[in-house]
Amino acid sequence: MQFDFSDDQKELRDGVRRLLDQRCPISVVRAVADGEAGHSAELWREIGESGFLAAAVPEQYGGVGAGYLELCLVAQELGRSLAPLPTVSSVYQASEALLIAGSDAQKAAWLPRLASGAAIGTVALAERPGETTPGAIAATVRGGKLSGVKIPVADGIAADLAIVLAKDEAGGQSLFLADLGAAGVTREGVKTIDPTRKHARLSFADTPVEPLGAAGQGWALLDRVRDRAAVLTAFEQIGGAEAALFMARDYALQRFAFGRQIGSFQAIKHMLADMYVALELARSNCYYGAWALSVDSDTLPAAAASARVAATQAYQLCSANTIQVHGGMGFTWEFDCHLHYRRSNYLALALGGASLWESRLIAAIRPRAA
Amino acid sequence: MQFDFSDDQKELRDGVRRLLDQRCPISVVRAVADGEAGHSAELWREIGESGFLAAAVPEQYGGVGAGYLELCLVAQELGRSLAPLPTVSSVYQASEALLIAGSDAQKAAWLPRLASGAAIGTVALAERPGETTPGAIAATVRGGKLSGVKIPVADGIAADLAIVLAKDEAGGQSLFLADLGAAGVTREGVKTIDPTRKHARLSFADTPVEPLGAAGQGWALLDRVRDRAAVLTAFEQIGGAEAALFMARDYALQRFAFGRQIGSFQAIKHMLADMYVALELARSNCYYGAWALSVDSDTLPAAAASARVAATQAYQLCSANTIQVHGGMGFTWEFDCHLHYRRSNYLALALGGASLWESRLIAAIRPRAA
Amino acid sequence: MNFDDTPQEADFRARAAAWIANNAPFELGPELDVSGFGHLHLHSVDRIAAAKAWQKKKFDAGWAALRWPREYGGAGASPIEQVIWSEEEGVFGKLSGPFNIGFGMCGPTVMAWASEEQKRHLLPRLAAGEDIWCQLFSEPVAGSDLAGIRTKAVQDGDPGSEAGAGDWIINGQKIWTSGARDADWGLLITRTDPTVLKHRGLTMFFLDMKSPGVEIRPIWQMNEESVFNEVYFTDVRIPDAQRLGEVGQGWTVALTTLMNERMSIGGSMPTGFPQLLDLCTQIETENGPAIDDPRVRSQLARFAVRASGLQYSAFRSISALSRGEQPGPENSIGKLVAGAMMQDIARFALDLEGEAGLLQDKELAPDRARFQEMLLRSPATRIEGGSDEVLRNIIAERVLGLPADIRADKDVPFDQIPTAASAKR
Amino acid sequence: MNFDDTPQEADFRARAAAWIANNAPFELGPELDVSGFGHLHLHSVDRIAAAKAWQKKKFDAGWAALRWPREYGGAGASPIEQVIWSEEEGVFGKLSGPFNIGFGMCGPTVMAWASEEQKRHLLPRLAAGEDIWCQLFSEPVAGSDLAGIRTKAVQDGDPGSEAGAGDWIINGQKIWTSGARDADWGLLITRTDPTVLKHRGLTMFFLDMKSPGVEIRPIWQMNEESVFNEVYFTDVRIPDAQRLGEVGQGWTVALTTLMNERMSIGGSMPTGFPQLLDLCTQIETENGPAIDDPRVRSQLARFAVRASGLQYSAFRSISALSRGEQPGPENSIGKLVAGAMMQDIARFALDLEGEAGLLQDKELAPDRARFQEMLLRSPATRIEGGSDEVLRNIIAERVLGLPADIRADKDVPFDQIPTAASAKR
Repeated sequence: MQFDFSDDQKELRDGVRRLLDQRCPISVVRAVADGEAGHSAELWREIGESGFLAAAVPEQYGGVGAGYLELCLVAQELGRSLAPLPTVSSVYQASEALLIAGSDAQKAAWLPRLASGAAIGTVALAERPGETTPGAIAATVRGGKLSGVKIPVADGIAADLAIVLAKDEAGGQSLFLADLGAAGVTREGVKTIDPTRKHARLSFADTPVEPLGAAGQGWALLDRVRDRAAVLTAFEQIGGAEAALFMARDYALQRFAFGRQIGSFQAIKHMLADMYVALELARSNCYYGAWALSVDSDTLPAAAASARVAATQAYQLCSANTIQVHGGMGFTWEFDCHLHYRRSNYLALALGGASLWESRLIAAIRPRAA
Repeated sequence: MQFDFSDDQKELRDGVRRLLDQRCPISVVRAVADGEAGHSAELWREIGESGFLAAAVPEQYGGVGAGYLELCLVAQELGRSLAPLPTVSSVYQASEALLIAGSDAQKAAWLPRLASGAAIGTVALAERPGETTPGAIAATVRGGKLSGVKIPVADGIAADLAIVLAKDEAGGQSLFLADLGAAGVTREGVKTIDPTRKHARLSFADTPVEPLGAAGQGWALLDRVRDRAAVLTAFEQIGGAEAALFMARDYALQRFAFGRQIGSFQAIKHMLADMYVALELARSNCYYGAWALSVDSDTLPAAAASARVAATQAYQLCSANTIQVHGGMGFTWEFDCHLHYRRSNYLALALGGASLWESRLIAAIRPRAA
Repeated sequence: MNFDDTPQEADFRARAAAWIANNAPFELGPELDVSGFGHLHLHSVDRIAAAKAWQKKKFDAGWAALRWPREYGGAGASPIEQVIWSEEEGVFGKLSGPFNIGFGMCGPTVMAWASEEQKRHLLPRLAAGEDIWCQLFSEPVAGSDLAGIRTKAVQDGDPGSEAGAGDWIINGQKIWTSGARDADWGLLITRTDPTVLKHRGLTMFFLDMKSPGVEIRPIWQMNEESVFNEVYFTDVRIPDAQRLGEVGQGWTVALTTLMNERMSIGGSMPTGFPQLLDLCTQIETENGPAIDDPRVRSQLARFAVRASGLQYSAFRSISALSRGEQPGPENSIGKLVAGAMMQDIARFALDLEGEAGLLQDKELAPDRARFQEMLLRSPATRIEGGSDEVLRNIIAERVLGLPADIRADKDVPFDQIPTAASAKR
Repeated sequence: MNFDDTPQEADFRARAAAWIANNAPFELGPELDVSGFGHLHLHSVDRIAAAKAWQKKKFDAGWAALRWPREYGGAGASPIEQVIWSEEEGVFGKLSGPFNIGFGMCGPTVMAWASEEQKRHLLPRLAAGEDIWCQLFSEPVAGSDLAGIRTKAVQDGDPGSEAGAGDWIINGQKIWTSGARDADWGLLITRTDPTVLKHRGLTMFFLDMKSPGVEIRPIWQMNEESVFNEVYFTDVRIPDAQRLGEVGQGWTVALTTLMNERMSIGGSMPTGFPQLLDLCTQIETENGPAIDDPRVRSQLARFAVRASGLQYSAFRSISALSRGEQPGPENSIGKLVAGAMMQDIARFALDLEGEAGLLQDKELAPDRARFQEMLLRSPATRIEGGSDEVLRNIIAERVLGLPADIRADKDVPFDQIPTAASAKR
């Protein structure tokens, strides 16, 4: 058994980390938070050129064909550095949706551009508050034209391509591929809890779209896309959780109160120990998710949900506690704690919330009746 | 507003406490735990003679007609002293069921004896694992004769009277009053997690019974009984929780490790602070429950469920943590920690578990659709 | 056990209600209703002007500073009358926001330690809404460890000094000062002797916030508000007459302030539970409203008993007040429970809202982004005015009687206590 | 990343599996399957005899003490081979219960500190299942604070002593000694000098448990079992040759023992989750099996990710072992998570079972009272071998690098450290 990443993979990870340390200091994250742009275009171009985003895309579609294990480690580093990039929407979801359901023509048209970062894709799903279920979908395609409103859509301002769930003419729900340069698309930026990953409201009025995958299979395909995206997002989450944990640890070593380092108080020590435990449990679940994703195991639905649930919990805990350890400073805009707090709560909702994934997990591991 | 007990009531409470300090030292509790008897008959007689158990029973039925507020405080002291007595079954449930649903003849026949402790009553409900719901009731009454098996029945070995939920001839479910001295009753002691409040399996084979309350109203009546019993039991729970908290506090003051009182370590201090917080939140909910019970308020269902949920949580927390504070000694049979741990987990299940009461609470406070 | 007023209480309540019905600024009601957690928000009018106007009106009619003696601008009312007033004042009580620190902390300290002349000058102005006070206690290196403050006060010993011999000259920095920008006066704790034990080298003053050398810099908070400030002192002069207590007695004076801080009733802490209950009836799932989902119910019930527990604990405190008892450290429970609960409720609500939970646009988000604001505000609640950890210490030590932690700074002159700076040397 | 054996590992696994298939006591399988948490239970045969028989069989075939050198009765195998063996041995591994302390803690300590002659005598006997060892460390006043032990060892300085000059005479008491009643040898830490610093006055011995003056009293535990014991010493004599390490070096020797304790892989900790999952498919509610209730699902999922997190963490440890790395203090996670989880799972299961959750009769309770046993056993898990609090300290200090707490017992001779007794004076 080698339930760990290989030395080559770890070297790749270190390479990504070095790149991000250099090209994605916190000032780059804050520039996006304070500005209008939905992401750091410069960093996106650079990461795109490096090929890191294309790790899991086959070479025939412009990828580097390394594999999902590599992409998991890339995601972890992106999470650690709070990279203000459209990864969850474009890399983990849109590209994967194309790989799972796209025709050869669709793949050839879009995957190379997504893989290089030349284009940005997204998935447009939610329309109204509450868990998104078939009853909550009103967007409709008639005669190849999509009408409806999707909100919030991650990276909706910058995206070139949207994969849209909508009612089809047969009364089912299907995925459609919308070129966002086409007619009838209106975009409007919306404010969300994480300004480093911006969102939009997308309105479609008779926008030409093409079907993606089989008709009526929208939810089944989406489930498969989300399983993959869940593993990859979970790696962003543990990357972020680890960064938040060590930010708190370093502060606890450096801050003095009552004549001693605050890290010598049991209340702080045990809080940090609990954060570490949550992180390590999540990390182990993520490793298994990465393995299941890399070999397309039957256990992927359970593995993805486990990684997702554990990583969401760990990042939310670590990011909230890092504020607590920092005391008043942790609550300022100037300190970086809140960027992790915001990100953790964004990622917790990005693919459907914790309760959705808890239910998916038990559905996946539920013993069949004898 | 006087959201507190009166001075007279507090004096009564102190009187009960003094009596129990004297007559119910831990040796009395342990004698029941180690023996065959279901309760301490001597203590029962003494408490019965004192009139404390009859606080809420009207004088015409042999009670002292003081009121529920007084009975709540009696319950708190019984909980604090771990009194090995059939209170939940006989005082909080059987007597209340008679008061709510009994005919004049039934009240006259039983209440004076229950009020004085001369007789013991119980409620026989559960038949199989899982939350007890109408589908789980198989016991049946035909021609005034009850057949079926109830397990576990609190104080079923010692009880003279059982109030039994069973299917009636009309196909509904009703309450019946069974004199356990009658024909066809078989009792068998069963081991439970709290040996200081013993249980039995009761089998009925054509046992003569009489209806209690209106036919088909078994569950509605039971709900009313349980609301009252929940408040009273919650007072036992906070009494126990407070005892467990102060047991832990005292040990933390007295035990030294690393050259200091263990109560000076933040891990212990904060654990005890959390216990105190849970206790005080439960206590406040109990006070409101006591008020609602005493004036038969419309808010009783919500108040009872709140008291129950909060008190269950507080006692379980305090009793588990008191073991943790005591370290290895807390895990011995010789120390008293486990008696609270067992009692807290028994009381948590006695009237249906936490999940049942959580659901009842929300049903009671659920805003009505506009 | 009852919820009835005594005859006197009922009479007071009726008079208060009648006066409020005739005088309150009802036009501000809707805005006050939705004013967020932790800070008074008004859009149609200037919040300070509105606050001062309402306070002045109350003062003129004898409803201001209820519990203070009449000679200091108060109404000589009982603690329970104060509670009844608050109940009747309802949402208009939010208008007192800018004066809360003055009434709750600075005023009582002035009352205990200032000269009679000062009290007769300062307190009625505060009661009438003419002066706003702030509290200059916390420093960058002294938060939970408040007695570790370093702002220096040195007495001008030069008899020929232009500005005035005996003045104190202040240099240093305070932080987390709520309302500093609106304040007329500040209650300032300083270190006058760093060579003695930590708690013995402190001295308290009150300070005209318009003094030369006072610089206020707003702190931009993570929730995109700016209630807190930094206050810098550069050679700020304070007349010796504005000293409260003896030189070196500052910690004792500060304890007056802190004890009064804790005595404010914790029951008024919002938890977000009623709003969550509403949300759960509005959010639809495949199987009807969320409130009918067993998972939601179970979690709601756990929140419910904490919310009702806090509310009924407040009733217990009010009852104690009504009997003439003083609330004690057990009131620390309120913020400890409510802070964590607000954070948990916010996360739970966002999860229920699904992806729409991300939205922070008031126009687009469910319930006008109430829970998103709560998510971003609640971390401060768990820190300000005593962190969760400090509150647990208070409960453990002052309520349960557990021993204090071992002190590394005990029996050591202040300037020899280890610090981050000394550790680097 | 893969779950495949290397060719060598596959070969070892095949040989182990084949030998086990031909030799294991399959007749005990069903009993071993249901043997409860924390202790080997057998009804049809004597548990010690069964344990010794299986150990001897393994020893004779070269499968005992796998990682020990051959000259001490071991098989010279690698860490990963030990893991593979355990996987293949499966339920029969529970038969090693009585030897676990010997193999896991005492053996390695003897190996590191005893004379060559002693090692060649003692270790093969342990490997062959001839001797059972116990660990005489904890005392009533020294639990988490192990170095605070007070059992006295005084050297017999009388050259004319009948029993033998140079012998050590032991007086005192140990507690929580698992398996003391079955043990042949005990590893004993004593205080030989109370006037020096706490960690410097300790000396380690091994002791014949049948020596005169050793008295063993079983402890009746709250879960109505008696695995732990008290051991009293009254003028017990130990030859100086049975000293391990120098006089005063006992703490260093003890660290060998404790480090080996921690190195046992935490992933094998049961959590009760698979059993809970089963229960949730069996318990019926009004709306079908409990597992379909959203409340149950949500809670189950939270347990599930902790259980799988522990399992996969064990895989990570095994992978590290397979690469030749040593597991470190991060393994403390296992018991910390599993202990609390067993307690939470037990309470959750009892709640699901409704009033039947009260039943502790194996014949009557759901799932043979498994969760009731877990409820009553789990509090010990959270204490024994390092309490939750000690484990959090270890993670904070040794994994995260946080500073130790301030020590009241530092730089103080042992006999001047404050104790409960000294506080009363």
